[in-house]
Amino acid sequence: MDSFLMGAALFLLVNLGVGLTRLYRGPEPADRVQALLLFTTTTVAMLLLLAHAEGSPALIHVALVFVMLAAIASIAFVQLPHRIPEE
Amino acid sequence: MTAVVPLAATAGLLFAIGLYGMIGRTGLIHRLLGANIMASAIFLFLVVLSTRGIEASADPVPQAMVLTGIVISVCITAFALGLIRYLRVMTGEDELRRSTRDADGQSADD
Amino acid sequence: MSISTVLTIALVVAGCAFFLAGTVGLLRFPDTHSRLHALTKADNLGLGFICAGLAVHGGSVTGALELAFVWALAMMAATVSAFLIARWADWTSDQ
Amino acid sequence: MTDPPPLVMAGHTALLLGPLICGLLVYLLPWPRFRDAAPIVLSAGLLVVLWYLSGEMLGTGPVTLALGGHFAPLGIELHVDALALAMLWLTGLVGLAVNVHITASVNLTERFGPEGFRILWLVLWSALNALFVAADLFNIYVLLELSAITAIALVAVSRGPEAVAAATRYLFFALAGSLFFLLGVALVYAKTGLLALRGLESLQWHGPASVFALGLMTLGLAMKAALFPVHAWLPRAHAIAPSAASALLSALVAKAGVYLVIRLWSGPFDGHWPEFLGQSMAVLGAAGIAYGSIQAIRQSRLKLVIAYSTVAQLGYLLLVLPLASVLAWHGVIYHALSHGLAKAALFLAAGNVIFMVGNDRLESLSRGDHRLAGNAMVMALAGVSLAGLPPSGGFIGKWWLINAALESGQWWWALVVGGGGLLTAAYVFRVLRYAMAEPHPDDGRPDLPVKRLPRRMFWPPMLLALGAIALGFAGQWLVPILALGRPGNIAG
Amino acid sequence: MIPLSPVFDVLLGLGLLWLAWRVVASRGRFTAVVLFMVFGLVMAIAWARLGAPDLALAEAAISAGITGALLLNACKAAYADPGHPQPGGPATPPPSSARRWLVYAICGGLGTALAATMAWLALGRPDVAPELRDAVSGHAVDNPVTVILLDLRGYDTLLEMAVLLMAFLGLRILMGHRDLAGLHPLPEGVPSMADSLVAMATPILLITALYLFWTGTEAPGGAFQAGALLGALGVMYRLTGRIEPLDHTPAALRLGLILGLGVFAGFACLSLIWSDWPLSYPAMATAGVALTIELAMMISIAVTLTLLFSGSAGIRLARAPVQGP
Repeated sequence: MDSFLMGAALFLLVNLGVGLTRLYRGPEPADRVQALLLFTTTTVAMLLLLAHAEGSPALIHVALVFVMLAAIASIAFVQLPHRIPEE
Repeated sequence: MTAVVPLAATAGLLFAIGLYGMIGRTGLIHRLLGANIMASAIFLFLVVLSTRGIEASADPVPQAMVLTGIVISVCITAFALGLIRYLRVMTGEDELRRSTRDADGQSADD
Repeated sequence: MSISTVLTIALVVAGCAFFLAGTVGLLRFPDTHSRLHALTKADNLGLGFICAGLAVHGGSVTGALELAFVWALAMMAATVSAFLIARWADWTSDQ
Repeated sequence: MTDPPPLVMAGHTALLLGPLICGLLVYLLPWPRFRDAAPIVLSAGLLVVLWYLSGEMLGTGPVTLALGGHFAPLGIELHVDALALAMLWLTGLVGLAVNVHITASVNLTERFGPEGFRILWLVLWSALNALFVAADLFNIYVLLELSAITAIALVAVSRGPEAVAAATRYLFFALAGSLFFLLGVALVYAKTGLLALRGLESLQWHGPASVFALGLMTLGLAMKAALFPVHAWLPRAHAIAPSAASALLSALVAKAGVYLVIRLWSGPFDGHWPEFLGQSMAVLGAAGIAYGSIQAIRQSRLKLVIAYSTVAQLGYLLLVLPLASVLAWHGVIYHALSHGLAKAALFLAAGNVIFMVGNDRLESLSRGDHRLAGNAMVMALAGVSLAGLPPSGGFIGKWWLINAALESGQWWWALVVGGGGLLTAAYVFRVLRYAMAEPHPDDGRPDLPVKRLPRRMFWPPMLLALGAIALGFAGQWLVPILALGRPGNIAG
Repeated sequence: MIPLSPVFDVLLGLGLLWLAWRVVASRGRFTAVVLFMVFGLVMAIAWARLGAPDLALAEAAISAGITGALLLNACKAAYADPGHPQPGGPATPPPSSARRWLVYAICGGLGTALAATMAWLALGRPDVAPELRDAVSGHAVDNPVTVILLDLRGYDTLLEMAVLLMAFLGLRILMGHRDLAGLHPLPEGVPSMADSLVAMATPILLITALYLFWTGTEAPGGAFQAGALLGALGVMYRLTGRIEPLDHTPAALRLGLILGLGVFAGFACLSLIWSDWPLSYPAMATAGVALTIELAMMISIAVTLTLLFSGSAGIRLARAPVQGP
């Protein structure tokens, strides 16, 4: 069972890696931040899986902290000016 | 634990990548991010050192060192971002000039 | 193989499938808005299924509550974030 | 291990935490009078404490202390020997002078300047005291970061884009330096599982890993200390900082980096490095002496001359690595002490020039105004010690270094010391020539009135310069103290 | 069948390397910052894999809550601040190709050497000293990391609190530059939705922080994680305009800023009364004293991080939260 959960976490990691190309390619800043949000959720899911696979309940708190602070990135992001010169 | 060798090697390469960001780029934000990556690389190595297999408990000293290091690096980052921002407002530049002329400013006790 | 194991596997696999769908959407959809659409639904459903699967796996009520809490918070954060980003992106495309 | 008497422990606690707590009080209670008086009272008290501790150490020899009662490998140890004691004295003396000087010199119209300056400096003082007695690698890393961030903030007390640019440049060097140092520490920990210097000294772990770690740590410390190839930040930062801060940075902060290099090379890493590495470190030091001195001769502003002089003078300290004899050890301690006093005096005097004349261009020194004369005297006295002319502390230090070089048959280092002295004399006398020159009769500049110098700004550098000279007479008397706790590779 | 965890670790390492490379090589500032935030996420997974939940917690709170917001704010400042260009020619010319190759050579050589050395050293890492194991396991505080931070290496922690305070005072010195008064990042038009999210998140964050603080003595967590989480709450408040910047530091804030350092330093001096050494805990009340120090540190960390983000001399609660469109 643990190795199944580990496998699921591995799948999510690969998933994240594939998604990174969007983050890198953009083109809009909004796309990059969206990708960041997707990665936050993925990371949370991976942490939950690892918490059960490795029997380390503290990792659930880590996931909780990420979830609670996920909004900070988007709130800070939407305060950027709408024209970002370099992108 | 199996994570030891790949992650230790990763730490070494990460440090070099961060160093590239720090000395190979001119934009100050990029250089600062490079420094942060260098710090993360060292932290990663220290945590790899702290692992001790499944049955034995980890060595707490490197973990405490990393916790201290994380807080210090966030402090330095905040201070550096402040300096970078003031530098930009005052000179309109995001990088340090590589000029060799004498600093012509006045010190504060004039 | 007990029924809870089967259920866990099914739920976690479903969750992973949703994450995969989210990533495919992120990569393949043509513009920012449709990507946003795809994302917020897919990844939060995925997280929900994984939480459910792990709750079954853990088998304790407090553990399940904790997972439900994580999921609920994630939903809230995702809703607000999607709204904010969509509005921001709208502004950009209007200009 | 016998515990030291409680009073010794209390004295060291006062040295480590006294300035810091004083800084916190100043921050909490920012009344101008308290703000001015508290650091002066504190520094006087700490000098008394140092006097007591020196007396005790003469009886007991070097002391090892454990914070929280946890000796290595559990906790953090402190180690106080003659070199550390000399640096503590230097910090105390320069600190007292600076504390008096800033009551008149740091710009009072700034909103946060006077207060912020004091807090930063007091915490920096704590960090320096702790660095000089530190005997734990990770502790040294944290202290390096603390001293760097306060030092950079002190540079940023000056206003204007040049000051912010200098502070930013300093920050990036310091950041890279501390990361390299921390990387070295991590490698040491990976190899030995130890952080305490005492534990490392007694462990046999020679090998490529230890040389690699030593190299990384030395590179990091060199960046902090602005040793020759990685010195680019120092002149600008030290020239633009408020002069009181420049005095601290040049006399103490930069020196702390070299101090740690010597500590590591001669303490826990003694015998790990092949002979040629020691020689090449000294070659870098010699290159620094040549480069710094030549740059100092070429500058047109007083503070830049003094700042480049720091790059040069720090190079001498590295000569102890290849020489490694009792005489060289004493010479290096002596040089560090007298350079610290003289350099602090010079920077404070430069601050006085800026205060009186409004800028620090060398031509401004030749005003022929009697108010500048006293200050020129300070610069002359400090310059004599810096150039190593008898009778001064600088002379004794260089004399011992030359003798040590000749004794060990490495005559080329004697040439370096002598040549460096000549170059130093060249830039010192160049400055003095401006100071002594009659103003050119048809010099078109409108002479602004020279401001009168308050006594609180005149006497601190004067006494520091006199101290640097007086060291020249105290050589024989100080030798028994200098002999306490030499590292293992310095044969007795 | 190949065991899964080595595959996971290798992929994790490759992911970290790729991310780091993209961060330093990306052209745009904003892209680099977002990539760096993802780097923080993946780093937290690495901590989780390496059995360091204390660090994963700290990394989560600091990278998602503080550093990310700080960096995005820096981007904003870079785009928004007009800047007064100085005369004096163009900025740095692009580096020559010789210099570029030199940089590549240095980084490549150092990277290879370090990777080999580190892998070799990590395989042969020494055992934990038995006296350390005894000291940690026999301690009144159960969480080993907390034991190290507060007792065995308490001096480092004290100095780290000083670094925090000095970072703020350094910024404060910069703010003292009169000619630039009023250079604060002001939130503009915060939508009410974000505000209500923050309103809902407040009690949850507070409870989680207090929980982490409380369990810190026996389980992963402690003053740093709790303080960073509260600091992140402060960042949220600042971002949504619930906290306003001030141009001076009120006395209460000053007290909050120095509380952790002051209590720790005061304790170090006081401990000379009951022991020969500074910073040693009284035998009877170790846990209680440790908890008091941690509480003071948590408050200071939270206040300092909020102020560091705010980039202003002081803060106060806004009378009426900003209600945007």
